[in-house]
Amino acid sequence: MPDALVQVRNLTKSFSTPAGKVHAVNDVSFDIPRGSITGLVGESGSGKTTLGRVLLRLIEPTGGSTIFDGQDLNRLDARELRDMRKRMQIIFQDPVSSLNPRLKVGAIVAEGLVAHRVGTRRDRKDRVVALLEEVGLQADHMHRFPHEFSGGQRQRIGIARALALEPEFIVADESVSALDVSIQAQVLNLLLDLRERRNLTMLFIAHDLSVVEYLCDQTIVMYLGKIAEIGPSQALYRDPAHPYTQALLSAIPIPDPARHAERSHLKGDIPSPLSPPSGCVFRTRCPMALDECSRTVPPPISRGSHHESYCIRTEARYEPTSPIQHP
Amino acid sequence: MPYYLFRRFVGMLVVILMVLTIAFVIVRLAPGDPAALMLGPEATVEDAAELRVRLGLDRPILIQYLSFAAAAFQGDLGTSIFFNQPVTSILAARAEPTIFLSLFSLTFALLIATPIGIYAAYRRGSFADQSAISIAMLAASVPSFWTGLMFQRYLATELGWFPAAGYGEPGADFLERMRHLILPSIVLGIVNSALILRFTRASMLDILGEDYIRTARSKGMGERRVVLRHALKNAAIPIITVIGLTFALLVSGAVVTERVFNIPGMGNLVVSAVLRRDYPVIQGTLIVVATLYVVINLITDLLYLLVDKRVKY
Amino acid sequence: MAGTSFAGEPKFLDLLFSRRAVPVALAIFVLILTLCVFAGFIAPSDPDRMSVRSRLTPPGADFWLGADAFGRDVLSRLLYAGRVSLGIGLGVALISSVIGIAIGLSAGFFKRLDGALSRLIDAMMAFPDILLAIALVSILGGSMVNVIIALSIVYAPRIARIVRASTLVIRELPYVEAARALGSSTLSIMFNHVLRNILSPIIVQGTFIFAYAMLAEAGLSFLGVGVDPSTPTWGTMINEGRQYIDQAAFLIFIPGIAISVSVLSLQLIGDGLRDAMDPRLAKEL
Amino acid sequence: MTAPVLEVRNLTVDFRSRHHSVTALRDVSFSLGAGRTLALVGESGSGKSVSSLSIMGLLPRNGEITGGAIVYRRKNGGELALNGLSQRAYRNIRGAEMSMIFQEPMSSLNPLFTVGDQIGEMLMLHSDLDAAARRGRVLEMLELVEIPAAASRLDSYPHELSGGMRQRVMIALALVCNPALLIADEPTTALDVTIQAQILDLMRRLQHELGMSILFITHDMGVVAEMADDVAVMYAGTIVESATAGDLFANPSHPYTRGLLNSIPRPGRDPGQRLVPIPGTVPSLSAMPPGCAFAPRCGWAGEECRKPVVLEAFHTGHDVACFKTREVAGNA
Amino acid sequence: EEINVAIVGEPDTFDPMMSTKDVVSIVTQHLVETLFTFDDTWAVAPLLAKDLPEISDGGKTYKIALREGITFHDGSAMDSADVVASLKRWLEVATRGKGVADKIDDVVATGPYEIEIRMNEAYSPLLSLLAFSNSAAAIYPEEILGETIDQVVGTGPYRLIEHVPDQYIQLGRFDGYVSREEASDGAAGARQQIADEIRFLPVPDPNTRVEGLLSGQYDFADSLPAESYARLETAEGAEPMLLKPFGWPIFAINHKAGLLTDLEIRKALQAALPIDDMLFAAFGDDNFFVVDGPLYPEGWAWRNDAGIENYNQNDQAKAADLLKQAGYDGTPLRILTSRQYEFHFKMAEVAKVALEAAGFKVQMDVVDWATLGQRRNDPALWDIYITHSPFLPEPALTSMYAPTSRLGWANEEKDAILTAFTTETDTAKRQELFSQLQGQVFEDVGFIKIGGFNALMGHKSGLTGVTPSPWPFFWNAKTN
Ligand SMILES: Nc1ncnc2c1ncn2[C@@H]1O[C@H](COP(=O)(O)OP(=O)(O)OP(=O)(O)O)[C@@H](O)[C@H]1O
Ligand SMILES: Nc1ncnc2c1ncn2[C@@H]1O[C@H](COP(=O)(O)OP(=O)(O)OP(=O)(O)O)[C@@H](O)[C@H]1O
Ligand SMILES: [Mg+2]
Ligand SMILES: [Mg+2]
Ligand code: NI
Repeated sequence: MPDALVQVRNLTKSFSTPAGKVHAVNDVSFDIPRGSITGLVGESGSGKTTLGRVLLRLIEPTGGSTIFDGQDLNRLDARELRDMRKRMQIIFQDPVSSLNPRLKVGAIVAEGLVAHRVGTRRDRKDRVVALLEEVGLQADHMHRFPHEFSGGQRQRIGIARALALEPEFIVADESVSALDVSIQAQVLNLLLDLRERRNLTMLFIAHDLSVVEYLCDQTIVMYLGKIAEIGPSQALYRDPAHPYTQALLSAIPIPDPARHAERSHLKGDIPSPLSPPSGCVFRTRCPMALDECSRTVPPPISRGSHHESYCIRTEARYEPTSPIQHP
Repeated sequence: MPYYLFRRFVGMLVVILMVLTIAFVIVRLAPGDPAALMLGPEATVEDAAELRVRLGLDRPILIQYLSFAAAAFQGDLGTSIFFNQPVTSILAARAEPTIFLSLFSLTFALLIATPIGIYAAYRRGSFADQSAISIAMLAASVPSFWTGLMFQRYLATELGWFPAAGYGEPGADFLERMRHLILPSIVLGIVNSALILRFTRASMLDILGEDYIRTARSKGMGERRVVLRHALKNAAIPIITVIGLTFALLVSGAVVTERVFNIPGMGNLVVSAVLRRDYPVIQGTLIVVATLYVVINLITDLLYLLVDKRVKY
Repeated sequence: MAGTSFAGEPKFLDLLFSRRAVPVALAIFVLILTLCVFAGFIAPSDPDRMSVRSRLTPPGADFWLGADAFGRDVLSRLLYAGRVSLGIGLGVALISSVIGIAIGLSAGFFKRLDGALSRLIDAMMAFPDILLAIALVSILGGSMVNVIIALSIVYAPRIARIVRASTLVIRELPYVEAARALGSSTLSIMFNHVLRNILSPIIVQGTFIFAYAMLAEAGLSFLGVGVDPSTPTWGTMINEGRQYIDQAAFLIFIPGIAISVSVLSLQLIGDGLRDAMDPRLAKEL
Repeated sequence: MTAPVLEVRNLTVDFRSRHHSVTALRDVSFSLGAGRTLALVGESGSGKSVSSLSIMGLLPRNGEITGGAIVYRRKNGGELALNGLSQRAYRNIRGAEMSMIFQEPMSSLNPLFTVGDQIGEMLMLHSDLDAAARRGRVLEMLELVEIPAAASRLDSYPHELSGGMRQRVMIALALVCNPALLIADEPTTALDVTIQAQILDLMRRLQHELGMSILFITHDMGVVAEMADDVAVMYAGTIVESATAGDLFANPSHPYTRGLLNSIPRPGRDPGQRLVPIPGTVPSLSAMPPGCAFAPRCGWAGEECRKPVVLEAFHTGHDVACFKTREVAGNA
Repeated sequence: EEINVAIVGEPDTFDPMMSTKDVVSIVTQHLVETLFTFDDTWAVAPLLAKDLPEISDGGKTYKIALREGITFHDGSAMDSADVVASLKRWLEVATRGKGVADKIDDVVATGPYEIEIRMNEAYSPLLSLLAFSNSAAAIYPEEILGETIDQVVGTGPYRLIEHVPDQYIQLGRFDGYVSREEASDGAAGARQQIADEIRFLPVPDPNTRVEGLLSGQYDFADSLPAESYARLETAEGAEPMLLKPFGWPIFAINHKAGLLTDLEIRKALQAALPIDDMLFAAFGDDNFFVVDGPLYPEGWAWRNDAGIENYNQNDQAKAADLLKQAGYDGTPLRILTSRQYEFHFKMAEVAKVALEAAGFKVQMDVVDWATLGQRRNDPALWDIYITHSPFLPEPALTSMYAPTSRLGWANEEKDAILTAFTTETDTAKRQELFSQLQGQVFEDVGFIKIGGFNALMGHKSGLTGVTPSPWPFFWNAKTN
């Protein structure tokens, strides 16, 4: 891929819990091209957040590496990592818990500047004002506390905080999931504006496939800690190769009574990450699984330019059986 | 589960070891020479030196600590300076009144406080609720010895309803001894009911705000059933643990109450021991009481596991 | 979708005062505090001045709150004693908070220390408070400073436990992660994010410890192992007054009421603070 | 159209607090026809849950119905005014004739009772079945809601089930007494899309089989389109538009409804085409603008919008609360 | 029938030789007996001895005949061997015994029921010492004697049945007891075993003793607070019992080290003390104290007026002058006291105020009694400690006169008087010598007697046969 800002290579993270080892992210590799937005979708518990965190080395990976602009993050020592933090940032899902309720908005936005001793107190104040205005807030908001804002405004504060250090790369973890649709659109537009203005590279984590399709250039579908499918959004949405992607897409309720989706029914729930199925992790819910699926871990199979599906049956397109007829 | 039990058990042993260490350190902080203390004012310097050797006080502190801890784990807590008897047997002789005093006052507190706490939570904001918490808070604000003195004076001496003090005459039978514990149990129970009432109310309030209570109501069941079947069972879990925690409160209260009512329990013993400078007894009481606390809390935690199926280990 | 109404969120003080008892308690406590702090100006006489012949005079024109067994003015003594009692309470609340915060933060923040520190906390908490205080005071000797030290040792683990528990929760919150992502140092995270946010539960707990310490001081004095008896405290006043329960019951009633009222108002204030700081209750109101 | 099972007329609900009281619902009216599904949509805080709780008689203690009427038509045909009904009388129909599914499948089941117990309890309250018969019926229900290995799940505790399973249990619980009216308050919001799809399918199937009427609450226009026969759109405590689903999606006539539909990213739309967000935020209940609550965010708003606005028929079966309806619709 | 007696604390031993504590005396006098005892007028009377001794050789030889047919609680008979062995142990281990040991050459059995004490100098207080129940010359069977005595076996009218520490000490009638024939007279004469059991209940808290007595739980309660007098008087079932006079509070002075080694300062101290106020504050009620200077109260043969003009001066101005003369440099005067006895503490509080008015800098060291017991042995730690004593039948039983006491009060003139006093046997001459000694106490400020005070005890209505005493006994007691 041309000019990848972030290269994720065989990234693995498992947590030891009293109940056993949780394989949250399992041998994941992909590239994020500079200046593009990559979407990461998957069901709850599929490892999206964990991937976002190990990728930034906010938690230590169990294996694999992230190469950021040519530098392997896992080789950096604590000081180098702190310096590197200026270049990559994260925005969180929950607009309530991601802002310290005891700090004023000004202090929240300026935190990164203070941590890296950027500028004088005055400079920082000016920067904060500029940032607030950039995300659509007002200068005098810096003297208020987070609880005096609405959800959408809080999310903007979080974005301003992330932008303060002028990062090149941002991980947005479910940054719009907690917002009402009318507000969500405002924030999505803001993110698009920012990308245009600042040439930001972004990893956008979401569980809402429509949002990802709308926003992202490239989409990654995750299932149980592994990538199921990755590809340019347009290609992936138009021509989903992995049965899981197909099922996901067909499960999206479409806001149009005239266009009832034809459902592909997935059986059961996502298995426990404590004991993922052997071979292809999706096979337990896959309507077209073969015996072989339990034996081989599927390799990436190309479906076009930069479009890969991790399914040995990628050629055999799954035709959904139409479920119940509506009156 | 067995692994969990094992881990908890090991954890408990570590805490008990810590308890021993703290008790050892506290008493070692005491100024003066324990040997001279044991021998009393008339002892000569040579006598004291000889005793130091006999007690092992001349050895390095670490060795002393190790042998102390080793002995303690075998149930030997040293010898009382004042009584010249093993601390364990002295404590054993004082256990009965303290145990029953604690049991009675806890029972009293539970009988009074839980129903009121539940009712108060159910009718929160009502006059009954406000009065219940006000009274509870007041009860927790009055020094318990003050209450004790008043009760002793007016209920025992003036009205003669209860024995004023003591633990029955020599040879008194069990019932007679217990009769002497009624009034102190009430005094001690008052403070505890205050705590348990507030705690019951609080956890009941939490539970009553839960989604599944709304589900229960949506089933069309009566309020009584909602509260007593669905809420109480859930509220009981935190209440069980708080009962374990009140043990320390009970013992603290027992120290004062036993003193007021001259009940020959461990609380009274420890105050006397302080006045007599009987350090081994102070140390022994600290260790025994703290160990009991640790064990009781382990038991309540395990009870918790039995009742609450959610807890994972 | 979680709805948060932002403009309608009640203000802290509104919440604090939403229970009618709280402002009253606060007023009473501040009054008591002021009277005691300015005892030097307010007290009608020297608290140590004796006129033995007027001993046990009941409250009246000469002695507003009566005279004690030495013929000392009870009101004056009450005020001066209050200074000590409140001082002990406050001292214990402050010192135990500082120690507790230090231990709790370290345990919550540094995994390596956590095991040992939380066992230490458990072990300290296993000793009943009065019992531990008695043992410590008997060994340190009974003076105001030693009583404060002993009670601080007793109560610090309680704070430490709360601090540790909250630290463990807060350090996992997204805003702490955000701070780490920004490259903030551990120390600045500890103070700016963790400590700032657990301050309110600590203040609440501190108020309660203030109250408990005053009760404990009285208990220690009652048992004869408290502050050295020539220093008047409310506890020693009750203890001295005990003997005159027949002739001069006011001698134990007056300091008893002083303690109870102070402790009660502190507890009410603590409750009020807690309610005001608990967002769940805030919603319910 | 059949006779409505449920009719809500001018329902007004206030919440008291020590200092002030707020009006959470203002003149809310809608009706639910027998065997139909009415979706109540709206953003967070618009009053969807308060409406459903008012119908169930489960408003929190500081909430009070201060106006309007809720009329429920019983299975036996009799009409029952639910507002002002005694708690005792309410108890007989709650669970038996109308029941409710909540948003949070995690916390809506009592953690200390088995699934079988909790469903069985419903039968104990509303039927004469003995223990064995109850168990049989519960098992039947679990199978009906497609819980695999239902027999072994009877004695499971809620924490042993996944979110989707729990929501199925909630549905079984709600339906075990064959209610005529099912209120589902965001039953799938907490679930993943694939699970949501399963549950929505299940509910539709059960409605066909059992024939109850459903009041379906959601904030997701997609789900509305999937599920609803009729739709009522709520904004800040009032209904701003109500119509059949087809009509509403085809001719959204209230500026808010239109804004809502425009701000949703739809699958398959042109890349790069920007969404059209609604500016501003929802007003808080304690600071409602006079007149139309949506006016401050509305591009069409004019002077008259400061006056109180009511829900009026725009055309048959399609009611809108807006002075500018015609302009808006014409602009479509 | 049993008698329940509330005492102030737990005796730390049942061997009265080993302790000078009052609780020990009170309990053990029922268990073990001495050769002599005191009658109602504090005159020495025979107990295990047949009669008063024959004193010969200028007061240096005491021949003591023993009663026959006395058995110990273990059933063995008492003979001279037991007595000799017991007395020898007394001389070795008991505080008071050790005090006279250097004057005694030997104790020998001169017959199965006769012994002789041979001394190297005359020492007139010896008989009183042998009669005293405090650090008592108790008689044990020879076999049980050792460094410590585990099982107390005596000849007393009661024997120990059970001891539950801090709970009770249960004594039962000793059936083998042989009482004296004479009529009861104080501790002397017949000892009747009316009660089947006597139980001593340690009740450290004075208020609890009062409440327990009033509620009928105790038949007798020792050492009650003066404040409860009125309540006891009006109460239905209980009566106060006043021991009048009981004893005298003392400010003991450190002559070995510190501030008060200077006579001027001692005099300043003496001048400054407001005795009236101290006593009034301490005892509250005129019923309970007398402001009385002489070392012995009204009615005692030892009473005299020597030196009492120095008593109760209450003159802080004079004290200030004296301090100035002495060149007092503001070194704090350390008063060591405890609250075990509330009146000690109260006197100290009042004294402190007056002393400060006179210009002293005062430091109060309020410690518990046990600590006080230790600290006072170290002259570096105190200037004054506060104590009290009952009026003892023999002045020489008060150790403070002796230069060897922990006060270390020594001056040539006084020491000469003291030696003369203890060797003199003639009563009239001894009284004269004592008045000289008393004069020294005031002039050289050896220690300070504050006054006289009474002790309050209480008993259930209907309890008879108990005489007020610092060491009340219950063998003649009867309840109905
Ligand atoms: N700190 C942790 N300790 C143990 N397990 C963890 C931890 N963090 C995450 N997990 C587990 O790892 C798996 C992946 O979690 P993750 O939060 O990355 O999922 P997600 O895709 O972000 O889900 P969601 O959509 O719910 O946010 C889950 O099973 C989760 O329980
Ligand atoms: N117990 C209560 N006390 C005071 N106000 C309340 C109470 N319950 C709800 N409200 C208010 O009533 C309004 C409507 O709330 P409701 O829960 O019905 O919203 P909703 O549409 O269900 O939102 P969501 O999508 O978040 O569930 C909100 O503004 C809310 O703040
Ligand atoms: Mg996540
Ligand atoms: Mg809702
Ligand atoms: Ni349909």
